[in-house]
Amino acid sequence: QDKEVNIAVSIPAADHGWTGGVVYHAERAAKLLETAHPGLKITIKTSPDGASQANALEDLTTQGIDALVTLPHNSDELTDPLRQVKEKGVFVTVVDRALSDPTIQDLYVAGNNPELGRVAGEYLKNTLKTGDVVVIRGLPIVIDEERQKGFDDAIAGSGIKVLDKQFGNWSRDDAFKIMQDYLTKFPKIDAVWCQDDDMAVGVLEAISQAKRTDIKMVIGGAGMKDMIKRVADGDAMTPINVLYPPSMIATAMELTVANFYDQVPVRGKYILDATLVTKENAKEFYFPDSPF
Amino acid sequence: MSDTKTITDTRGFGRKLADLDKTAVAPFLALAALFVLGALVNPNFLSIDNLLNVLTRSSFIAIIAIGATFVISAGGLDLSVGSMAALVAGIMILFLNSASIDGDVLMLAAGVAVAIGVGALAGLLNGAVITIGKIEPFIVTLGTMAIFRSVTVWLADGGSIAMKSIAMRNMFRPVYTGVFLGLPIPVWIIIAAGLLGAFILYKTSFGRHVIAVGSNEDVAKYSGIHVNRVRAMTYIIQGICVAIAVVVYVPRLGAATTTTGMLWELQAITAVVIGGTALRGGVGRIWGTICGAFMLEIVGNIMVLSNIVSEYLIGAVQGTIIIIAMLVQRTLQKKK
Amino acid sequence: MSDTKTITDTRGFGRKLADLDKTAVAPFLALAALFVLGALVNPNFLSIDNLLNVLTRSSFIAIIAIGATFVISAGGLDLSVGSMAALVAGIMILFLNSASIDGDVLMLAAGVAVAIGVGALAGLLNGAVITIGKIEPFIVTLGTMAIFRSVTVWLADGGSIAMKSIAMRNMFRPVYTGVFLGLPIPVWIIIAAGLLGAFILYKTSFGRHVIAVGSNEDVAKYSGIHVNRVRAMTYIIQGICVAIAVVVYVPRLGAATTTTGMLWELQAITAVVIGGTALRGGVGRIWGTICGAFMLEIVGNIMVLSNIVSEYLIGAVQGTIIIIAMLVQRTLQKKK
Amino acid sequence: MSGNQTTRPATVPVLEARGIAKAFGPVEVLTDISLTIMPGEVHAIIGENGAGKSTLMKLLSGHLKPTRGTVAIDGEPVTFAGPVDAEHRGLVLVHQEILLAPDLTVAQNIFMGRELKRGLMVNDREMNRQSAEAVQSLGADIDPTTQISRLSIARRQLVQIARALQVPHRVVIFDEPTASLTPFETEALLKVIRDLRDKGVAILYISHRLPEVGAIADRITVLRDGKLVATREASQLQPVDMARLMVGRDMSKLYPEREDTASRQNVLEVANFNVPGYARDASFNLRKGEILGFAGLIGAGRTELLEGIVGLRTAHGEVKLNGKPVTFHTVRDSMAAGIVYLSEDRKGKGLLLSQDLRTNLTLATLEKFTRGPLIERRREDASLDKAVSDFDIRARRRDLLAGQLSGGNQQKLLLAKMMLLEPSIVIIDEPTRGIDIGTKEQIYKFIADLAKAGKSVIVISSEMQELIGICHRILVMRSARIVGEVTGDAMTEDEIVVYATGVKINEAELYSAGNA
Ligand SMILES: Nc1ncnc2c1ncn2[C@@H]1O[C@H](COP(=O)(O)OP(=O)(O)OP(=O)(O)O)[C@@H](O)[C@H]1O
Ligand SMILES: Nc1ncnc2c1ncn2[C@@H]1O[C@H](COP(=O)(O)OP(=O)(O)OP(=O)(O)O)[C@@H](O)[C@H]1O
Ligand SMILES: [Mg+2]
Ligand SMILES: [Mg+2]
Repeated sequence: QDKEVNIAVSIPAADHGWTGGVVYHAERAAKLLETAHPGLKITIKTSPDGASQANALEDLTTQGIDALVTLPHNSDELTDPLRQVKEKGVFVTVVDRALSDPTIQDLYVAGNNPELGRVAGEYLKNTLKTGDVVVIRGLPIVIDEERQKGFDDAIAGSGIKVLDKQFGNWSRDDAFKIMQDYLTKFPKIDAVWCQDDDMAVGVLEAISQAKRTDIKMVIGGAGMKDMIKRVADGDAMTPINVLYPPSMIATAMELTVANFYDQVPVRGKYILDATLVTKENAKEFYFPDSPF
Repeated sequence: MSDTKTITDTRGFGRKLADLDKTAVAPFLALAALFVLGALVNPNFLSIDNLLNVLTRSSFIAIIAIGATFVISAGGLDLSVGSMAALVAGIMILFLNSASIDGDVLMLAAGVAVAIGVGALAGLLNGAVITIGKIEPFIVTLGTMAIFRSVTVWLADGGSIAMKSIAMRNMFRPVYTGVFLGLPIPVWIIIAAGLLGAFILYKTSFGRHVIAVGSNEDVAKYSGIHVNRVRAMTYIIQGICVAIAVVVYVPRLGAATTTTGMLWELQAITAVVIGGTALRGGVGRIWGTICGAFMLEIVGNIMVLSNIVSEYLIGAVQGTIIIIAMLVQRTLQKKK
Repeated sequence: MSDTKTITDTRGFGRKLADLDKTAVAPFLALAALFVLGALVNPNFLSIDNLLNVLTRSSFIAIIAIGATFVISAGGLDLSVGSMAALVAGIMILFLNSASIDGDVLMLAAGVAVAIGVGALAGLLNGAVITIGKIEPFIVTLGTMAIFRSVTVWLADGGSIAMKSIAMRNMFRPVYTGVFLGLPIPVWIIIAAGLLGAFILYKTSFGRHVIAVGSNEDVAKYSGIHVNRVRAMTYIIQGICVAIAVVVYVPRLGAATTTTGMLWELQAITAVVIGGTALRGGVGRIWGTICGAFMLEIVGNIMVLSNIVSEYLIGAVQGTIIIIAMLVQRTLQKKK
Repeated sequence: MSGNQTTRPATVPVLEARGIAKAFGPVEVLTDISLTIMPGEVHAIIGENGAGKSTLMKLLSGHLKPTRGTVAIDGEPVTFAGPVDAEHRGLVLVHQEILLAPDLTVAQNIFMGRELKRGLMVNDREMNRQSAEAVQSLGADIDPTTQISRLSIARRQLVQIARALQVPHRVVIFDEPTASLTPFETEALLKVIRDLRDKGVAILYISHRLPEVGAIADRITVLRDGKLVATREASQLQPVDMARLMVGRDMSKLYPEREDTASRQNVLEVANFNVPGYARDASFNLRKGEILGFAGLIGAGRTELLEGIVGLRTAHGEVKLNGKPVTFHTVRDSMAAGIVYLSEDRKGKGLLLSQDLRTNLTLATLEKFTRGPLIERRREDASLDKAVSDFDIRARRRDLLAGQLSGGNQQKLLLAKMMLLEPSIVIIDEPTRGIDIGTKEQIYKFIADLAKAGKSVIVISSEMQELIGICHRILVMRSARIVGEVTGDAMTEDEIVVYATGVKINEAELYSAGNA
């Protein structure tokens, strides 16, 4: 058990709620895994953007590592830098965002972005049947695009009509503003879909301030603890949530460590469900100590 | 000689009025142009509710930008205000959550005091490093911007810092949502901060010193003004303004997150410049600044209310409108 | 009389030599201090591989900052460089993907030409609005920053723009990864850009005019210098530098995304200021700027190599180091 | 004096003003000026501060556009597109204020916009060489690679003149070129001007030093309140006549009767005072009621020594005020102790050019105009009214910016500003630089009155005549040291010059002649 293994973890910096959760779970998992395996050394590095993540990858490999677990900012940008890591003989685990060249990744732990959009869309289609929906997107990046596409596909041909889409930059404040303006612009809105729970917080506040009663529900995503709690409490405005747990980084780290310490080689693709959280199962996904 | 003087004096007065008109009024005319644009884009734009929403939303930037007017008039610059807002909000909420004082009202009052104290200290830090270290404000405040942001993230453990007590939250919320004499409380706070800022800048000797330092540091020094002290003081005022903005901000969502205050520095500086204050210092226009902050928020509002542009291109339209607004303002100023 | 002169003159000369030393050398001494810090933090830091990696990486900011040295020396400011880089990269890749010319080499050459053309045009846009519209560069380039970013997002349809042809990608990659005479190609490009920049700024009359405009615009105007033309030209040079940086950047990551170049403007300005160029204009130090860009990248590298601070606090440490580096530099400069 | 009017050929005037007028807003500052300047003549323009001399020069050189009337060159009416256009036609103006780029070197400024090139590159070596020569021909020795910001005002003035003369020219307009020069440099400049004239160049020359005008001019035009009073042959005008035409009354004597107001009591004692780099081991006393002069050549360190004493520069040494040792860490300290210093650099350090008169006047004494935290605008305005009449500040409008005042009136405003501090010791650096003769008389009287009222005054001046005229005692500085003291009958120019240069007067004359 005292085999020496160096694992590097490269993730985005904590620039909004969800990435903050990723950093939290990575650091927690690192501590647990290191205590479990005395020879194991895990280095976590965060980067604010794709280019600096490429830098961090270079720096980490220079130090000599056995495995890399990474949640890339952007798969298009980081495919080449990861290929170089791979060429040095490092075991590469990719989380959440699949590379454009899948041969590079030994292990892929996938959060399923299109699925997150699809599950939310399906729910709206099935519960509302018809209705006017406004959407608050995140930032114009690939994840956002995938979620949006999943959503659009799910509601295609149904009675759900999207009135408007705007970017809320994964920020509560921006989502608050946009929602206020939506409320001014549209006399009747049936539901709101936000791509992220952080933004849903702002949306709910804007609605409650305007005292509008036409909005039946706000669907968020990612499973932030406050939102899960609302679901569990049976808040009518937030009947469901769609899981997209930042803890997927911990899962990936555990699997990667297992590859070195357990006898079974771990390879391939692990797809996490975009689980639909309802009042019934919400308790299972509520972690009051998590920062996200 | 003396009769020449009398004649020219009255004439001079008329001209002065005209001058004053053009430079001070220009931002307000640009604002009026935005109103027309907004009304064309969506009739709802002119509804009282919408305008009050926008005005209320502009309060953070407006209040921060009042502080920035001081800093910039004195020839400085502060890029750290956004991060500082996040930090002050975070510490204020952590303090409120500590529930160390009995009685929610007292606790809230203490929280506000803590916020203002932290803001003033953060401002002092900026001011001290800039004046004692003699380093460009750009570099110092870019550095403290990173520092304040990261300390906030660290305090929040990468997530967010939310007010725990529901009771306190409900008591605090009216600071953002409340209405007094038909106007939202934040609007009253803008007015109060504007009046106080204008009073300090235009009517007190400290304000005169700020303008003197910004227009020629040597002259200020030779006139016996403590240049460093004045300069540091403007950063402290900036810090206090940030704290006031935070006191309006926190009750809105009851939390500080890692994105709180992101890019506020650019918005505040833009508001100041659009309001007619020159970045090189020596001029300060408090009311223009407030008007500038309002303009920025209106541009965003018009974008959401309009249906014309793809959401991808909104930034481009927004950027263009701001440049055009500035162009309109400059053209009006020049026509003397 | 004559002996008085000799005395003062020699004093003047000695002083001047010392001045030159101190101001020009200060950034390099600060860099040396960072080297010591790096070596203490991690012995791997001083490995040739690591240093070359860092040097190579600093090439984008270094090249952009050379352009920014021109803009800032002339008393201007360009906040749009980051977005401009994203736009130029996006258009360049879209052009390469169009495969409209036979032969990959030709196509690549054409791609580079397109990049430089787009960069120059974007710079011209900034320069024209600033000089003709007489608007503060801060506002104009903040506006074009939003515009360029948004157009990139729109071109990328909210996602990213990647080079399609694997063959072309492989052919292009050595521009970033290749080594020539022991030094990576990007380092050669920095050297070339630095030499050219220094030549233009120090040895041509255009360079002289840039400094003159930044030092005192009125004097420049009375001296028959076409102030607007010079100023606009600095923005065009900035655009071309951005394009060159993109030519080095694209082969590295093979894609332009909506976040490409985010915050590069702040880094470029920081590199310029740390390098000894004053933000008020009238001074320009090309080699100092390059040294500044290298310092920024080293600070980031040290952060990754060290294991001391929590990830959340890295920004704070980074900000502090930059302020301290600047302080070291200023102290060295002042010790005359 | 000059006596070569005969060399002036009767041809067409090279430059001519035909009924030109200029108004700023509603205020007309120049009315119907007609003037001819012939090739090979030195035409002097004199007038009180604010009479409109600089404005007229700016009209003639394309910096301003006339509201009425035309400018003609060689008899042809012209409209200048701007100053550069005028330069292309051979008209150059040496501005009254310093217009140089502070971050560039002497040579870079002299050749700005007209850089000499070798291939693609600027030819710095050649430009430096020519600049050194150009400056040397003006009697100065300035390293051409020095940054302008490191030069004293006087040296900047010389660079500015050198710069103008480097442009191919047919008409050179000098707007108070000698205001900040010492007699040495003045003499060298006058020699240069004579040479130019002999080459057929037309010269327009403005100065408030009337003897100098008499010495150099062929014709003299007098302006008063924006109107042309007279144009005369110089030989027909003595300085007293000039003064009368300018001021409109008789100017019998310039200096007030010297009264022995100096008491025995020392108010200020300075010992072993050092300002690193500028002044070494300075020791002197100032008595109550005394007017003490500081003479010396440019760069002698007078300004720096006194700036060091009042706390404006890092310095060390003993200073005793009324017998008690004091240390002034900042100017505020010395102001509080009743010492004020008026800078020689009124544009750079004296006044906020972009602010109005009121703001400038009260800047150093705001606490006197506040009640609680509030500035009382009305008291400020009253104070401005008083200053305008006490100091005879000629501002045609009260809302002018300080930068829009004529040069002399700026000096008066600065004086008024510092006097509000009610000091007991006043240090005035170059008090009458650029001041007209009528006002000079007022300032001298003002200084004498201060002394009479028991205050002490230190006057730093490069005009030896004025020091001799008003001071009780004169200290002379050379290369950072106080090298001599002259009092009573020994206060003559010759004596001062001996100390100031360290050589006998005839040698000095030799030097300045050989240099030009
Ligand atoms: N830009 C301006 N706007 C308004 N008034 C001006 C402006 N420039 C000059 N003046 C006024 O024009 C008048 C003439 O000024 P000018 O500078 O020509 O005087 P001057 O004869 O050169 O005086 P001095 O001997 O003090 O230099 C003054 O009353 C001055 O205040
Ligand atoms: N030889 C020199 N080389 C460079 N700079 C010089 C030289 N001599 C003097 N200076 C500059 O000139 C200034 C000091 O001269 P300044 O003329 O002000 O002294 P001063 O005796 O007060 O002169 P003034 O006679 O004008 O009152 C300083 O700023 C100094 O940098
Ligand atoms: Mg004048
Ligand atoms: Mg002096």
